[in-house]
Amino acid sequence: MADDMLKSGNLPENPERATLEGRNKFLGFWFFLGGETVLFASLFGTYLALRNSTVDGPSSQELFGLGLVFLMTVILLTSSLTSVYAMYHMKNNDFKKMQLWLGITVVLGLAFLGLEIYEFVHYVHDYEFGYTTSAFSTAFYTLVGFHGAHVAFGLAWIISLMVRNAKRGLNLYNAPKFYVASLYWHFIDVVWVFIFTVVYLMGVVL
Amino acid sequence: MVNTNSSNQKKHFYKKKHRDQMKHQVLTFAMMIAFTIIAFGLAMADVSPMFTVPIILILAAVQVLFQLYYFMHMNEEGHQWPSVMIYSGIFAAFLTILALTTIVWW
Amino acid sequence: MKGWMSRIKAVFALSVLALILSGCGEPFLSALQPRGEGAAMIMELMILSTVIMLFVFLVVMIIYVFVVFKFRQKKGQEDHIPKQTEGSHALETLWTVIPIILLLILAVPTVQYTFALADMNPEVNEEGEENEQIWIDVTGKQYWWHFEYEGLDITTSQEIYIPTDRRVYLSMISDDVIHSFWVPSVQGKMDVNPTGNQNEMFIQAEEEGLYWGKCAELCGPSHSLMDFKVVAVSPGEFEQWVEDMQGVTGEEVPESDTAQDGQELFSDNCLACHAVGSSPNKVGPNLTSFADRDKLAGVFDFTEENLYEWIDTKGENMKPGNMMVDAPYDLEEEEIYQIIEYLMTLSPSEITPESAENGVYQDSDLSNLFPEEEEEDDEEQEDENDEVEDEEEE
Amino acid sequence: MSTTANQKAGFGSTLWEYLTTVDHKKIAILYLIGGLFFFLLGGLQAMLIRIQLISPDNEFISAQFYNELMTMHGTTMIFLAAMPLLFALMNAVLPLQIGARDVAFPFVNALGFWLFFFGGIFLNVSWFAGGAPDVGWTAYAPLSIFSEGHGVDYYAIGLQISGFGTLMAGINFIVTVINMRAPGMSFMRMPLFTWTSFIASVLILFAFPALTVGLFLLTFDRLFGGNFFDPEMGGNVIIWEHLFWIFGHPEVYILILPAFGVFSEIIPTFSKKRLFGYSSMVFATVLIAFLGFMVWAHHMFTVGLGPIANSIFAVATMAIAVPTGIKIFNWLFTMWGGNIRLTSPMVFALAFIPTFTIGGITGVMLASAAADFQYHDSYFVVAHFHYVIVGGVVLGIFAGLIYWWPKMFGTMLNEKLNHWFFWLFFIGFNLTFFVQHFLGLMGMPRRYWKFLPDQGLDLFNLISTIGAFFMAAGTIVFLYNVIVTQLKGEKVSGDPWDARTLEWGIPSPPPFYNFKQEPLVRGLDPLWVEKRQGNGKIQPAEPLGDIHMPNNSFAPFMLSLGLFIAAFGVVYQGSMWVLAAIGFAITAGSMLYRSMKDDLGYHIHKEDLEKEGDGSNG
Ligand code: HEA
Ligand code: HEA
Ligand code: HEC
Ligand code: CUA
Ligand SMILES: [Cu+2]
Repeated sequence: MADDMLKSGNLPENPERATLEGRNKFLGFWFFLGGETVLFASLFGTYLALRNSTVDGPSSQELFGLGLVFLMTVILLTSSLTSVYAMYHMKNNDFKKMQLWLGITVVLGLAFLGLEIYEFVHYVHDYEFGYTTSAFSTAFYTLVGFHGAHVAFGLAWIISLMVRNAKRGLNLYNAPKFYVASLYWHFIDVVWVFIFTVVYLMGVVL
Repeated sequence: MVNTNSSNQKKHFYKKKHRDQMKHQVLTFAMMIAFTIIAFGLAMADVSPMFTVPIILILAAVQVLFQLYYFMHMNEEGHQWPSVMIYSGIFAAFLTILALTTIVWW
Repeated sequence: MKGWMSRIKAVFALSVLALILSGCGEPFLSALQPRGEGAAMIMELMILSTVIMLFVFLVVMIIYVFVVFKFRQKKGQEDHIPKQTEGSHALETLWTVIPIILLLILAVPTVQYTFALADMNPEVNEEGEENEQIWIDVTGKQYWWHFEYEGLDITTSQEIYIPTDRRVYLSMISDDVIHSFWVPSVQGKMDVNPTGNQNEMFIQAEEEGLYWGKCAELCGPSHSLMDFKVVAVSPGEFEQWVEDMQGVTGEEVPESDTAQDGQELFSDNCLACHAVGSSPNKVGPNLTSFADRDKLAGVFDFTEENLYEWIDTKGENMKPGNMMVDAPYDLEEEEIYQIIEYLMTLSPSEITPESAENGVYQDSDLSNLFPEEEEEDDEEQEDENDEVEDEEEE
Repeated sequence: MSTTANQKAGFGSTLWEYLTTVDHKKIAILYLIGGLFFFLLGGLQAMLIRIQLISPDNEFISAQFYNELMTMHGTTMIFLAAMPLLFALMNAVLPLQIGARDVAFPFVNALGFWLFFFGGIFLNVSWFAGGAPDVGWTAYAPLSIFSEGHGVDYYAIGLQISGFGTLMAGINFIVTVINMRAPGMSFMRMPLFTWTSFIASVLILFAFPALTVGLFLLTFDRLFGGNFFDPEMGGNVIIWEHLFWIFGHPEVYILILPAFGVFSEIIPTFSKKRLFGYSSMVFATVLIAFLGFMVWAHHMFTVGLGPIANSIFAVATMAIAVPTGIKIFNWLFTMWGGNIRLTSPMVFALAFIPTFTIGGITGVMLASAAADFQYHDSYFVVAHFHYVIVGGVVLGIFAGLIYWWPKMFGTMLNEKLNHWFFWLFFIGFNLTFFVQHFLGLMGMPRRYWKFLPDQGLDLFNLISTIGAFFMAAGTIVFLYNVIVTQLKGEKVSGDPWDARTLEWGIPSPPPFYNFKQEPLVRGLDPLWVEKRQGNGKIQPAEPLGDIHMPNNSFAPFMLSLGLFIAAFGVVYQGSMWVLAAIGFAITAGSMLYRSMKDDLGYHIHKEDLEKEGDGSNG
C-alpha cells in the first residue's frame, strides 16, 4: 500500500482526499485558514483603529496611487485563476500541465511581490513614510507586510513543491500537498481583496 | 483503501465534469475582475464616501465568496467542516474588527 | 430607582447581610463601608448579587450534600448497578429557566447602575435647579497624582479636597502608563489612560472624612505605593480652603531665617520639578499645602526623619523607581534641614485633613465659588464639550 | 528508525526515543513532565509571593523582583503549566477514547510539544538575562513598552513560540476527532472529555491568532520602533487590551472545558451511572465556547468604554452562567441514584463542584459592570480566578492524572497518599483564597508588592499565606507518591476502576499501536455497553491486518530548537543577528528536510501482531 502512494498516474477523481493522510491535511489546512481569518482580522482591526493616526507623517490620501494597486490586484487575481488551472490539471492527472500553470502562478506572484516592494521603497524614499513615521505607518506596513510575507511564503512553498516533485510526478502522497498549497494561495488572494478595498480604496475615499 | 483502477469511461466523465467546472471558474474570474474595476472606478470617481464605502465593501465580500466557493471549491461536497470553521472564523473576525473600530475611541 | 432597590432589600432582609459585611475593613478604605454615593450604589448592587449568589450556592449545596450522603456506596452494595437514566427534560428546563430569571434580576439593576454611574450631567438641587459642577482634572503619573481644579486656579497633588454632599466631577488622564483611580469607600475605580482618551467620573462623599485612595492598575515597581487621599470637608470649610489656596503664589517669604535659606535652596534645586502655588502639571508633585499632608509621598508617616531620608536619598529605596531619583541636586545635611524647615511652612489653610476628621460642620451652597462669571463658565464648558464631540467624531 | 515494542533500553536510547517520538502516548508523558516542572516553578513563585505578603510592609523581596515573580507566576501557570498538563491528558486519552490508532498529525503533534517546551524555556531564560518580564501576565501597554531591559521581549517572543505550538496541537486534535474516530463512534457517542477537548481546540484555533498578532505588535513596538502603542506617535494602548482579552477570555474556557470533560468521565464512572443529560452537556459545552467569544470586554469595564458597551458585555457575560449551571446540575443528577465510590479521583471531583460554583458565582458578580468598578484589579478578582482555576482546572488536572495514571503508566498511585494530597491541598486552597475575597473588598488592590499596616489587611493576608504552605505540602505528597509508585512499578489491569469508556478496554499501558484491531463502537460508553450486553470486551470492526505507523523524527526538535536560537538574535539584535540567521537556517533546514523526504511510515505485520497474543484486556 505504501508503494501505491508513490505511484504516479491513474489517480482517482479527488486525489487530494483519496487517502486518510490527504483528508487529514485537507481538513487541517482549512481549519488553519479559519485561524488565519482571525489573525488577519486582528491586523485589519488594528489598522482601522490607527488609520487616521498619521501624526506629522503623510496620510493615506497623500500616499496611495490607485494605478499601481490596480495592477497588483489584477496580477494577484489572475494568479488565483492560474492556480485553479493547475488544480484542474491535477484532477485530470496531467502533471506536466499542472507544473506549467503552477509556474505561471509563481511568476505572477513574483511580479506582485516585486511591485509591492517597489511600492514600499517608493513610499519610504519619496514620502519619507517609514515604518516608524507614525502609528498609521506602522499599522500599514504591518498589515500589508504580513500579507506580503504570506505571498513570499506561498511562493517558496509552491516552488519547493514543484522542484521536489519534478521527477516524481503526481501521486497520492503529494497531491494533497499541491492542493493545500493552492488553497493557501487562494486565501492570500482573499486577504488581498480586503486589503485593496479597506486599505487602499477606503484610504483614498475616506 | 484507494481505488486506483478507475475505468477509462469514468475518467472521461471526470474530465468533462472538470471542464464544466472550469467554465464556471473562468466566469467567476471575469466577474471578479469586473467587480474590481467597479470598485476602483467608484473610488476614483467623485462620489460621496457614504455611498462608495458600503458598495466597495459589499463588492469585496462577494468577491471573497466567489473565491471561497468556486476557486477553493467550498461549493463541492465534503466541505461541511471547512464551512463551519471558515464561518466561525468570520464570526470571530467580525467581532474583532467591530470592537477595534468602535470601542477604542478617538 | 432607589425605591425599587429598597423594596428588594426589604424582601431579602438584606440589611442583616449588610451589617455583617460592613463589619469588614477600615471605614477609610473598605468598599464594604461605603461613605459616598457611588460606593453606596455599588454596595446595593453587591448585596443584591451576593444574595442571589448565596441562594444559588445554597441550592447547589443542598442537592450536593443530599446526593453525596444518600447515594454513597454502602457495605455489601458494591455490585449494585443503578438505573442508567438518560436525562430529564423537565429538570433540565427547570435549571435553565431559573438561572435565567435570577440573572435578569441582576442584569436590570446592573445596567441601570452602569448608566447612573456614568451620568455626568449636573445634579439637580431641591429647588429644581442645576448645581454648578466642580470639575477637577486628574493626572496620574508614576507614582503620584496631580489635581487641577477647573476654573478655580488651584492645584494640588496627592490630596484632593472635596465638599461633602456634592458631586465632584473628575476628568482623568495619565501622563505615562495606565493607572487606575480608586477610592473604595467613596467610589469605584476608573482607569486613567495616556493621551487621547479622558475618562470621566464623579465622586461624592456623604460624610466628612479622610478617604484612602489607591492606584489599582499595575504601573511599575511602586504601584503599591501610589496612594492618595480624598479629604472630604463640609461645604463651608471647602469654600474657605479654596479661598486660602487661591491666595498662594509661592512667593511668600517664611518668617524664620533658616526657612528663608531653605526657600532659596528649594528654588535652586527643586522648583524645576516642583511648584508652590497654582501651576500646571509638572515633573513632581505640587507642594502648595505640603505641610498639611497626611502622609509623605502618599504612604509614609509624616515625620522629619522620613522627610529627611526622602530628600537625602531622593526616595530611591522608599519608592523604588520613582522619578525624583533623576533629580540632579547634591545637598549637605544642613541644607536639607533648611529645606525641610521651609517645606514645613507650606500650610496656607486652616483646613487640613484634620478638619475632615474632627472639623466643625460649616454649611454653604458653594455659590461663592462660582461668582458672576457663571455664564461664561457655562460657555467654556460647552466649548469643551464641543471639542470632545469633535474628537469623538474623527 | 522504526519503533517496535519497547524493549529494555539504555538511557541514551530512551532519551533519543523521546526526543524523536511521534507517539501521542509518549508525547503525553513529555507534556506531563514539562507541565509538572513548570507547575512546580509557578508554585514556587506563588510561595515567594505569599511569603512577601505574609505581613504588612514586608521587605522580604524587592518591588522589582515582586513584579517579575507575579508576572512569571501568572504566565507560567497559565501557558506553561495548566495548558500543557491538559494537553498531556488529551494526548494520553483522546485518541484512545475514540478508538484511533493515532492522532491525525503525529509529526505536528510532536512539533507542538517542542515548540511549547522551547518557548517556555526561552521565557525562563530571562531570569538569567537581566530580569524577567515585570508587567503582569496581561502585559498592558504602554507599561510593557516602557519596561526596561529585555524581560518583556522574552515574554513576547517566548509566548509567541509556545503559542505556535499550542495552535498546532489544537488543529491536530480537531482533525483527529473529525477524521479518526472508530467505526460506530458517532459524534453523539463521543465521551465528554473528547467533546470538551475538541471544543477547547476549536477555541484555541480562533483565540490564539489574536494573541499572535498582539505579541507581534508588542515585539515590533519594542524591537523595531513600531508605534502601535506609543501615544506620542498616535498609537493606541487600548488595542492591546482588546487583542489580549479577545484571546484571554476564550483562553480561560480553553482551560476549564477539558477539566469539565475530566469530571464528566470520573463522575459517571464512580457513580456507576451514565452521564445525566449527555446531549445537553454537549450543547452546553458548545454554547459556552460560543458565548466565550463575546464577553472579553468584561475585563475592561473600568477602561472607560462607556456605559453602553459595558452593559452589553455585562449581560453577555452573565449569560454564560446558564450553560455552566446546566453542567453543574447534570453532574449532581448523575450522582443522584448512583452508587458512589469515594476513590481519590472522585473525591477531587466532589470537591470541584462547590469550589467551582463559588468561583463561578463570584464571576457573575464581577460581570455586574457597575459593581466591577469596586472589584476590578482587587484581590476579589484574584480570589475569583483562583477559585475557578485552582478549584476547577487544577483539581481537574490532578483528578484526571490520578484517574488515567494506570492507563498512562500501568501503575496505580497510592490511594492513601492521594487522599492526603487532596486534603492538604484542598484545605490549603480554601484558606489561601477564600479570605482574598474580603481582602479585595476591604480595599486591597492586586499586584501589590506591599500592603500597609493599620489598614485591617494583616490577618487575612497571614491566613492566606498559611494556606499556601498547606498547598505546597500537599503537592510534595503528590510528588512523593509519584516517585514511590514508579519505583515500585506494580502493574495493574487494563480496567482498574471498572470504567465505561473505550480506553479502558485495552491493556495498561496500551501497546504503541493502541488497538490491534479497530474497535467497533456500539453505543455511548462502549465498554460499559459491552460489559452489560456483551462479554465485557470491545468487539473488533475489522479482521486482524497490517497496521500502518508513522516514523519517528528528529525534525520537530530541531525545528523548535532553531526558533529558540533565532529568538536570541531577535531580542539582542546587533551582532547577535548571526544567531537569528543560524536559528532560522536550522528551522528552515528542518522544514525542507521534512518536506523533501518521502516519509511513508512503516507497517507492523499481521504475523507479528498475532505473536503478541490477545491484545484486549490484560
Ligand atoms: C478557568 C478559568 C476561568 C473561568 C472558568 C472563569 C469563569 C467566569 N469568569 Fe472569570 N476570570 C479568570 C478565569 C476564569 N473565569 C481569570 C484568570 C480572570 C482574571 C484575569 C486577569 O485579570 O488577570 C478572570 C476575571 C474575570 C472577570 C474580570 C474581573 C476584573 O478584572 O474586573 C470577570 C468579569 O465579568 C469574570 C467573569 C467570569 C464569569 C461570569 C465566569 C463564568 O463562566 C462562571 C460561570 C459559572 C457559574 C455561574 C457557576 C455555576 C452555575 C450555576 C450553579 C447556575 C446558576 C448560577 C447563577 C444563576 C448565577 N472573570
Ligand atoms: C493556572 C493558573 C494558576 C495557578 C494554578 C495558581 C496557583 C497559585 N497562585 Fe496564582 N495567579 C495566576 C494563576 C494561577 N495561580 C494568575 C494568572 C495570576 C495573575 C498574575 C498577574 O497579576 O499578572 C495569579 C496571581 C496570584 C496572586 C496575586 C499576586 C498579585 O496580584 O500581586 C497570588 C497571591 O496570593 C497567587 C497565589 C497563588 C497560590 C498560592 C497558588 C497555589 O495554588 C500554588 C500551589 C502550588 C505549589 C505551592 C507548588 C508547590 C511546589 C513547591 C513548593 C516546590 C517544590 C519544589 C521541588 C520539589 C522542586 N497567584
Ligand atoms: C527630577 C525632578 C525632581 C526634583 C529636581 C525634585 N523632586 Fe521631589 N519629587 C519628584 C517626584 C517625581 C516626586 C513624586 C515621587 C513619587 O511619589 O513617586 C517627588 C516627591 C517629593 C516629595 C513628596 C511629595 C508629597 O507630596 O508628599 C517631596 C517632599 C519632595 N519631592 C521634595 C523635593 C525637594 C526638597 C527637592 C529639592 C531638593 C526635590 N523634591 C527635587 C521630582 C523631583
Ligand atoms: Cu499607578 Cu499603579
Ligand atoms: Cu473573562
